[in-house]
Amino acid sequence: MLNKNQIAQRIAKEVKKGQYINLGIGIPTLVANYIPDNLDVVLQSENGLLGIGPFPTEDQIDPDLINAGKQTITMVKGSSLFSSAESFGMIRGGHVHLTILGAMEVSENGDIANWKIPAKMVKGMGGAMDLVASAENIIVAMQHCSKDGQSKLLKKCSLPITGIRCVKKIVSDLAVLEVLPEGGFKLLERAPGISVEEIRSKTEGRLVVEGEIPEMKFD
Amino acid sequence: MLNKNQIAQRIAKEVKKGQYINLGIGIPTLVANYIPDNLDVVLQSENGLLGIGPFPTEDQIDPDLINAGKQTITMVKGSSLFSSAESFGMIRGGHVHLTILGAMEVSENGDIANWKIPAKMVKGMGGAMDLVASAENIIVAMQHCSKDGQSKLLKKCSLPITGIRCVKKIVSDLAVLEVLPEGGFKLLERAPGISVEEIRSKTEGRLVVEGEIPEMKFD
Amino acid sequence: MINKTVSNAEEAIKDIPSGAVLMIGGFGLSGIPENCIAALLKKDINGLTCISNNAGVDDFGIGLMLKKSMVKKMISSYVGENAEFERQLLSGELEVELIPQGTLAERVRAGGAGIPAFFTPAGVGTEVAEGKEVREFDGKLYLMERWLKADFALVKAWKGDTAGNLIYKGTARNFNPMMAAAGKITIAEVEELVPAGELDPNQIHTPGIYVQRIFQGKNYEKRIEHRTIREKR
Amino acid sequence: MINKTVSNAEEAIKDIPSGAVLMIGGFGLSGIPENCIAALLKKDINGLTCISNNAGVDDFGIGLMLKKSMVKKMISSYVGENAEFERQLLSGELEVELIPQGTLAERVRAGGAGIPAFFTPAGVGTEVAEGKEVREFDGKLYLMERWLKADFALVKAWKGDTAGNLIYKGTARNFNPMMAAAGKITIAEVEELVPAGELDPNQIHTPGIYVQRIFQGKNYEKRIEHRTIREKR
Repeated sequence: MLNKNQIAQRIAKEVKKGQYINLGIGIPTLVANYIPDNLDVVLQSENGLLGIGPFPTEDQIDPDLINAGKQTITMVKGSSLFSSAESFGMIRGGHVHLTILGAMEVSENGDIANWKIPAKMVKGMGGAMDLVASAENIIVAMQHCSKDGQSKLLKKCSLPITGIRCVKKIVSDLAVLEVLPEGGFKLLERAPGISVEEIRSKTEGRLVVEGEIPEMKFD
Repeated sequence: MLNKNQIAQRIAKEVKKGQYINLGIGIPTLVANYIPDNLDVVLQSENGLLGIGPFPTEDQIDPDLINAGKQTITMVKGSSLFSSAESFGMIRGGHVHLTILGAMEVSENGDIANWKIPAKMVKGMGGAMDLVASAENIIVAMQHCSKDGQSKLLKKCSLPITGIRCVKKIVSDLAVLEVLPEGGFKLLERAPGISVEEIRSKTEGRLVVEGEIPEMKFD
Repeated sequence: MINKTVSNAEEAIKDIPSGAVLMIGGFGLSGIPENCIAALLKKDINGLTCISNNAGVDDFGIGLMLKKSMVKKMISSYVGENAEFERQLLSGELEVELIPQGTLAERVRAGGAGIPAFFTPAGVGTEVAEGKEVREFDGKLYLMERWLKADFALVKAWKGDTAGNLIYKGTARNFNPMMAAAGKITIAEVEELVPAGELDPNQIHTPGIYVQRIFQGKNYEKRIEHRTIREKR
Repeated sequence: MINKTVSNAEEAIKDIPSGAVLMIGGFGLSGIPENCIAALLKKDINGLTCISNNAGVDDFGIGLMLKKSMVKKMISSYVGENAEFERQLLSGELEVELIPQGTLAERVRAGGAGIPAFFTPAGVGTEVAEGKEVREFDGKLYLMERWLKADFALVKAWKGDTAGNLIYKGTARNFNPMMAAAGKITIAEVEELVPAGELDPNQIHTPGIYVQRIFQGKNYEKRIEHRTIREKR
């Protein structure tokens, strides 16, 4: 079973040279730690920055420079700053190549739920609905099951959804899966030591298994 | 009968303190010469400038600084530069208080025609359609009649129109007129030496004359 | 150019009445009009509608206005990090309209730019789409969204001049430029106010035409929500 | 950050084929991509659709492309000052779509920002409204207008960096920022190209994300259409 850092590390392998990427809060933020420098990717922060750098040192802290998770950050060379309207213009206009975000549930047709638990959590969707409706490639980082063992990869989401038919790939603590255009989770890789059978038993939605399923490799 | 400069001079009296104003090409451009400095007005150029200054001296000329008529200009203190989208956002959003532009024809309900003569002139509407559809106050500078003596203040425009029910006031070479909300040209002032009768004979649309009509005064 | 300077926050906000619709700039606690909010807290008004991406934290920003029960309705995209907010919402004291962040930004931009409605893909198929027109363009579904405007927009900039021109700093820009354009009366507070002519016209983020009142704020706290640092190497 | 530099205009435009839809920045002759246009003139292509506010003059800018009959269709707001243009139009050689300038700017902006359609009051009741949906919002009539996109956008900036970030100068900004965002492939030519990191992130007009290729142009003529001066006092 992968830990959060391993999920992030595995997702980092999906990143391609020169991409502009939006990383959600939580595990997705950790992905930045595993993207090789030579890929020259640019991280977008939807509150108005292209070119997120590492967290600041104590003497670099600037309250006027935060990411979408409200954490203090720095800028890399070649950064640009802009308004929220411009930022979501970029997102909606398809200029951001890849969005990586967390999910509470994903359905077998690619619907995602990650913003609301009725009568329990009412924080709001932030930029998630814009991101999932707009990005050409959406990868989800999530736990395969809830704490009480219920599958989160479902036939149909039970929670209010954030967007429809948008998730392309899922990296969970158990597996890497592709959401097929015709519906269904196609199993691509298993976490080390996890069997296809275990993944099948923990996936409520239609699981597609073709041929031998390799174990993930970490460098 | 007013000459072009006198029309501009008369229109300048309509300007109020602190207004943001868009001046069209031709006579409207001349209005700037007659606006007192202490009114603190700001002239907008729809190609991306607030704060048009006087024409440049020979050594101030900058090809990257032109007005909407493509003339070289300067900037006053407190100017700002922006894109065409921002500029028309300003116009459409009602932030520009006053638009002064020329017209070929105006109808008694305030329609204006100033962009096209079928099969003869096909230059395009430029920003005129946006301006007349958006500004809260539109004043037209025009000749009362065509060269062959036909009235240009009509019941209905004969040329393709630029905008509907938008003109609030007209300053022609013969008169100052208000376009009434219910339709009709209300005569406010006569050019020096021009009789009400002459204005009536040269106005095809409904002319409303109430009481004594004063002559325009020039300082 | 007309001088839009007022002496301080109290004077700037003195005519904001109960029931007004306000836009308040900022993202999280970054770029919020601290001085205006402090002045509002001293006024005896309520029933306000606040359009703001976030709702502050319990003891800072709009959170303080919520505590004083000045706010009737919040229009926001994300309102976590605020226990008092959650309490008022669950008890029904506070009305809340949650809007996708990009849609919020664009609706405010539309309000300032005279665009009464536009189409966006955000929220299609979700509860955000309820009651809204859905339309297909080039094979994809979109929702029609309306403009947002405000009686007063309260924005915070880094530098400003007496003509109302504004320059923001870092990610404190966020919603401020669109809100400046969408307020019937826009009040700008700046860290440094200079005479007209001292800012480079080519570097202005918000042209002065949008700003009706401007003043130099003081004692900026600029609270940090999540102080994250790394060790110096 | 990825380096988007190409060596010159010829390399930048080498894959623009006949029949392509181009956006070309500029207002009048100000802020036009002179180097790209010169390189296009050397290519044997035609059937182009050009989206540009103006069509140049007879012997400069897009006017030169018209003379070479490379253009099938112009989408513009104002095309005066161009005799060859008028001849081709009246003879039926050239297809022309005239659009109100603000609508053109907003349609291009919408193309870059993923807004497939929006409503504007410009053109209501005129021939521009023909075939378009008219809709009332808050008592006023508006037209629905669609986004515009291009296969290639050719823009001109003052300064740029290798990451594609652009800064324009004066009123040469005009349509360039929106076009930069609305091009599938955006080619930027700049008067001065600097390494990434040398431009102030707070002063960037066009973020590099929109720009696929950038090069330092040369021999800018910057022709003035109406040279107006006053006497020195």
